[in-house]
Amino acid sequence: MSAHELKSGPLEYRSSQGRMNILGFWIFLAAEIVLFSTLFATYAVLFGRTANAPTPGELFEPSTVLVMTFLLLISSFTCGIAVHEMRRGSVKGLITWLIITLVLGLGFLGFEIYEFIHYTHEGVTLQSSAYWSSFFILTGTHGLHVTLGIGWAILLLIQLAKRGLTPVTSRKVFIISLYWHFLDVIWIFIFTSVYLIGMVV
Amino acid sequence: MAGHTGRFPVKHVIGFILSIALTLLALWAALGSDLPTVWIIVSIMALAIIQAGIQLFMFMHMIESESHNGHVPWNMIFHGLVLAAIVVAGSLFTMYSGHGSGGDHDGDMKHEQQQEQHEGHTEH
Amino acid sequence: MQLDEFFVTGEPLIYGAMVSIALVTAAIIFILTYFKKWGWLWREWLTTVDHKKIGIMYIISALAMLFRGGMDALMMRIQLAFPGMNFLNAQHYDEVFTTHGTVMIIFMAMPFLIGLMNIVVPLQIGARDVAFPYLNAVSFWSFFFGAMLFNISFVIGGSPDAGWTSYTPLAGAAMSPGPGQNFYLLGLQLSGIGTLATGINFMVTILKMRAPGMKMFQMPIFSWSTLVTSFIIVFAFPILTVALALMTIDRIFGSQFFTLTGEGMPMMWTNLFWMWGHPEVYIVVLPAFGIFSEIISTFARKQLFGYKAMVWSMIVIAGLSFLVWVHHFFTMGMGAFVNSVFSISTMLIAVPTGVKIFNWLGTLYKGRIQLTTPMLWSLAFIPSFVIGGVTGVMLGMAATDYQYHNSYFLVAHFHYVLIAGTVFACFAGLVYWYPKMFGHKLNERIGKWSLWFFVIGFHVCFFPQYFVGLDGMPRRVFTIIPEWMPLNVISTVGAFGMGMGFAIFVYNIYYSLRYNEREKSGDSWDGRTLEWATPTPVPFYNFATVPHVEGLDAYLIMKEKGQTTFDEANLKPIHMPSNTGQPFIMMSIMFVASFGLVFEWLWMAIAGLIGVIVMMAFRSFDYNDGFYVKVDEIKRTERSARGL
Amino acid sequence: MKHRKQHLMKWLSLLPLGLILFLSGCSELTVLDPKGPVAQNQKDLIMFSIIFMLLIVIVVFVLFTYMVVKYRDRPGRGNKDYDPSLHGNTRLEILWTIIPLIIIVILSVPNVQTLYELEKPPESTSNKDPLVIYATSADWKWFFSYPEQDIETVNYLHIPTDRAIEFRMSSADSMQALWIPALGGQKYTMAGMETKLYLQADEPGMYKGRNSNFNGEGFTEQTFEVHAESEEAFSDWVNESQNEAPDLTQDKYDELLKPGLLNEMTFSSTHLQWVNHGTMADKDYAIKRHREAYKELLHLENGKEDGNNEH
Ligand code: HEA
Ligand code: HEA
Ligand code: CUA
Ligand SMILES: [Cu+2]
Repeated sequence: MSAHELKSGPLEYRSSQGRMNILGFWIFLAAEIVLFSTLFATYAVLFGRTANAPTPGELFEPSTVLVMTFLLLISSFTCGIAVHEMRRGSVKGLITWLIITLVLGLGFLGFEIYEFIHYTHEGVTLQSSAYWSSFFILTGTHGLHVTLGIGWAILLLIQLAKRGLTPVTSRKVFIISLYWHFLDVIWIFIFTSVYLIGMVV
Repeated sequence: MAGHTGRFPVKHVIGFILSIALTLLALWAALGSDLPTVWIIVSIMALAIIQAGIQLFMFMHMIESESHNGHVPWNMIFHGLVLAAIVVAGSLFTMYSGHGSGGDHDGDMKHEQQQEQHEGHTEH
Repeated sequence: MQLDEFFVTGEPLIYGAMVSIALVTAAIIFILTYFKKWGWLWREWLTTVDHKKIGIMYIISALAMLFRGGMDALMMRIQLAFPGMNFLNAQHYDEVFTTHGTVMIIFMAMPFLIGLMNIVVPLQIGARDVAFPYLNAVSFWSFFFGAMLFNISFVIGGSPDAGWTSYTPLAGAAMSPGPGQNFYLLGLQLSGIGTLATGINFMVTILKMRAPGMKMFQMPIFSWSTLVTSFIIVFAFPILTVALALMTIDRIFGSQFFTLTGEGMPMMWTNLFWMWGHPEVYIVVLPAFGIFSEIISTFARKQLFGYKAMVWSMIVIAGLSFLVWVHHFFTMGMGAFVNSVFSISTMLIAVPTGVKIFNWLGTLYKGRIQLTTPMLWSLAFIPSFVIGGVTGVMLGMAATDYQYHNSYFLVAHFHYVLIAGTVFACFAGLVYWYPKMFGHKLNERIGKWSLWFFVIGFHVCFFPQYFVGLDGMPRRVFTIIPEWMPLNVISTVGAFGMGMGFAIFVYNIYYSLRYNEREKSGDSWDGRTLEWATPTPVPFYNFATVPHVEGLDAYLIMKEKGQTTFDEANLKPIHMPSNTGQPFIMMSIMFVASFGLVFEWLWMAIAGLIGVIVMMAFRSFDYNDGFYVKVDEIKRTERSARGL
Repeated sequence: MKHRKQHLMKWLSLLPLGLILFLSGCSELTVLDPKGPVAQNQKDLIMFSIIFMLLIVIVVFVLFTYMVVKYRDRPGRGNKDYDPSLHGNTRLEILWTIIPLIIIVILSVPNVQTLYELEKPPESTSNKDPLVIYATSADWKWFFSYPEQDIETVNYLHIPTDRAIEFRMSSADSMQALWIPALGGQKYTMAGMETKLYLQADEPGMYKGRNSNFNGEGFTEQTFEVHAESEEAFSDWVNESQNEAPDLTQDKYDELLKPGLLNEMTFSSTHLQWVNHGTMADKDYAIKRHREAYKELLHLENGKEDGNNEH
């Protein structure tokens, strides 16, 4: 169906299917913004409704959150480097940086799981109150996205190892890099409006 | 774009340093400074928005002529953010106007007061 | 769980339904086996990624849903005309209006329009398929299985009964225990995913796959309406996704978003529901506007009047549609300021809508109006919709909405816009593009009978409801006081008129299949846009050679110049996607997962979800890149289709 | 064809005509036959808006009829008056943008004004303090508490005429709405918050009130009667109730809260002593006590439990 194949430029943009997939993914990300903003809106509206459970200020630990934030920020950076390597045509560089990204992502997830378990021990769960429901679902949805991203990237790594850089694999890598950066953007807002504000107010 | 083919990913490194700096700044504003709460919230939200912009423009290649997608990605993300603002602000606006949430036994309370009550919210 | 809890029991109506469902299923299985059609069904339909076939499947499903929703409507009307007969008791009445509303909006109106978009849009913009054919099949099957899931609640587990709006805390676990409400949540969720994917798909298709030369402002207006609608879908559906998920988690996993306990906030559901719900009503009316525009321009034999204004008014409507949601709960007590703001934003929508109405009238001006069936549906739309629209503006005046809200005045309003807008458009569009889809027209004479029954029945049914509403009759009551009886009886008569209209319409499909002559040319109505440039039936690759577009009404220009889409000298092999059973399989696994979640059998839900993830991983490794249609084959197909 | 066309015209011209006919007989429709200043206010606004809507409808219908009749492709019309090149007119576009916009502005002004007025007790009786009644909805009945009079009623209401009533509304469970169409528009009742509604009756009489927001099986029957009577008759009723009605105990109240239908009842004390459903603290009062009652699906005989609330 594609008439306009390009001869130059980044691989992922050469086929018209590649360009369309990337555009479609941008549109999907716009939808994801609305999805997360609905969760943020719910969180904001339910803020303070902790019922008899502890308040966020009592539970949040700045150090854990900071470590998580840095893990994700660095992983976003290494993911950017991975795409940079891809555009230089280096499969090895790409795979290496992508793996580093995933390890950082796993680290983030580990801390998040630790955090949730910790809260459960402190006596707050999804069921505790409206506030805590919205907290767990907002951060949990982000965490779920990270998990899916990791699984997806692993599939991609296998394909990269098998096929090397083609218009199709590079398009896939580019798309997952968008996804990964996007999750970082969401986290910035979680960090700010959930953790920082939760500790301030 | 220069950054793509060169050896050193200048743009990414600058973006990275900026985002670390902004994060630390936000952390300081929230926990270290003694600004009034409202100002803390405003300023750290502003910092978050700047940082999101860095990700979008410096990491995510949102505007790249090679993509042949024109301004569409930018346009969609922009509208996504507008919608996000509508959803968040609109929800707070409607859910906390008029009847408020922390209605007290005194039914005569004005709605501004109720709103404050809600924000404090410890008495329940 | 006992078997007698699993199946709904104790009602002759439901036993009847079970028996008829079993019989219909058995009959279908028998016919397919007897005529050895299983392979055909699989190859031609279940695995197809062809936008035209997917569109046809959408429309057939939507017609079935119209039948189901219509049966619900007739049951309600019978109950209200003869409340003493105890045809339905309170509980059943509640289930019936809930399923009626949900089925009509989510499983009838949207899929019908999406079906038409699927068939028409790629043809109109000169594309060979949508941008993501595989995803398109996924969308269809997710809608289909979502609809199935919702509909089986009738016989298994019990129907939802909290209204299509499902306000909490009523719809929460405490007050609506049991699987009914879960069916609502998961049925909508499943089909909602598909709708979102459709939105993305059509945006990319329209933005990236237009025929060479076709500028945005040369696009046929129906394609424009699809683009704008897709935009609304992309931004509105995630809100629904989240709202549904939150309520599901509340009900199944005990969170406290919309509960009365744990300081939950039930009215947040109302807020989120309408943040999606209001844009939703424009999702179902903008494509309708597009269809009417095409038809009115075709049969007035004139270019659409004020094309640019028509496009911009749609864009403005889309923008405003996200700023008015509060008008559905003016009575929640948010105070005068909030209500004033949303009151004004609501009424503002009248302005761009008015622009559209007057431009349609302008298109008729100095035209040569041919009163074909699709044109009559479109003409019937204009005055009927204006009545619905201006009463909408009355509802938009918050100070008086306190009196209209939750009354039959409101019921009359939304049926006036939904039926005169969406349903008329579905009929008009189906009749109009029918020859493109099936190779023959629908019979005009029978078509007009069906139209008059439906249109007159419609007014007889819903016009009195404005007055009974002003007399204080609330919606969602299953029995009424004597003062309201006369108007309700009239209303019921009208509903049966619509039923007759629909029945005649269905008969017409059968009759035309048997007796109507086959189309010889692809240009059945002397059309103006590119879908008419293809032969009928349309070859699976749509265009042998893609035309170069030079202006609005591209095919009209081509006809003047004597061009066709079969330029024998310039044929090239055409790349097409391969059929695949993956979307069907993936979504049937999703169905199983959702079914498990409905009954809160987590093992089943988890197993199903793992199945879906495995399918997605499988797809990730699937490098099948489609195939090329050879020039010879194109030549052969085109020559036979064009009778050369 | 011609015949059918005329049919269409006849039908279409019938619509606005029918509307006018209906409206001239409108005094029979409850909402358009107000019995108090609030409903009067709303009725006036409704009539005001209907005039504009009718105007719009008539303009569109006339234009529509003109176009369809004049430019129909009749046999023998040929190409007379046919102009396929006509495709727009900027002046007209501006015209039909501006005029609706002006209409919207004209409608908005009284609308906003009325919205603010509705938040306050009616002007006409501002010399008297409003009578405060706590209206509490519960599946599927109404409790009306008169704190000053120390009376509580179930499913009926007595109010004095010519005095504003200030309803302080909340719900024990599902979201409901208090609507007395003859006296004015509705507002929702919700657990854990308080909404306020001002109504007033000018004419003595018996009016229908109900819950208008769907809340399950007993919804249809969740109605009540409003007895609007002179100040003297009202105090008589108050005295009588205080002397004759039993006290409302918490046990009794909890029993009544259970989902179901109730007859009219009167008590000489109010539930406000121990619970105000309009506060966050008491938001889950009913649900905590009656979780089980909700869970066992209620099966009312056709919506009616033994006895009904007519008397
Ligand atoms: C196709 C679907 C559709 C469409 C197009 C509309 C269109 C409009 N709707 Fe409607 N609406 C619904 C479907 C739709 N609605 C549904 C389903 C509900 C109820 C859901 C539920 O509760 O179950 C509802 C409920 C609803 C309410 C809530 C009422 C309540 O619950 O109390 C309101 C209130 O403002 C409203 C307003 C409007 C307005 C102002 C328009 C406008 O867009 C109309 C604009 C059109 C015109 C005005 C006519 C043409 C214009 C002119 C000729 C120009 C001149 C006109 C003027 C200057 C006035 N609608
Ligand atoms: C697109 C949306 C749509 C459509 C097309 C319809 C179509 C119809 N609706 Fe519906 N309606 C809604 C959307 C829609 N409705 C919504 C959202 C609600 C609110 C639900 C809620 O409160 O939660 C509602 C509520 C609603 C009510 C109010 C219920 C209540 O509040 O108590 C009523 C009552 O009259 C009604 C009637 C009808 C009728 C008579 C039709 C007719 O047009 C139907 C016509 C179609 C048929 C009749 C087809 C069936 C044909 C046959 C079965 C053939 C055989 C029959 C014969 C030969 C007679 N609808
Ligand atoms: Cu509380 Cu709405
Ligand atoms: Cu709306």
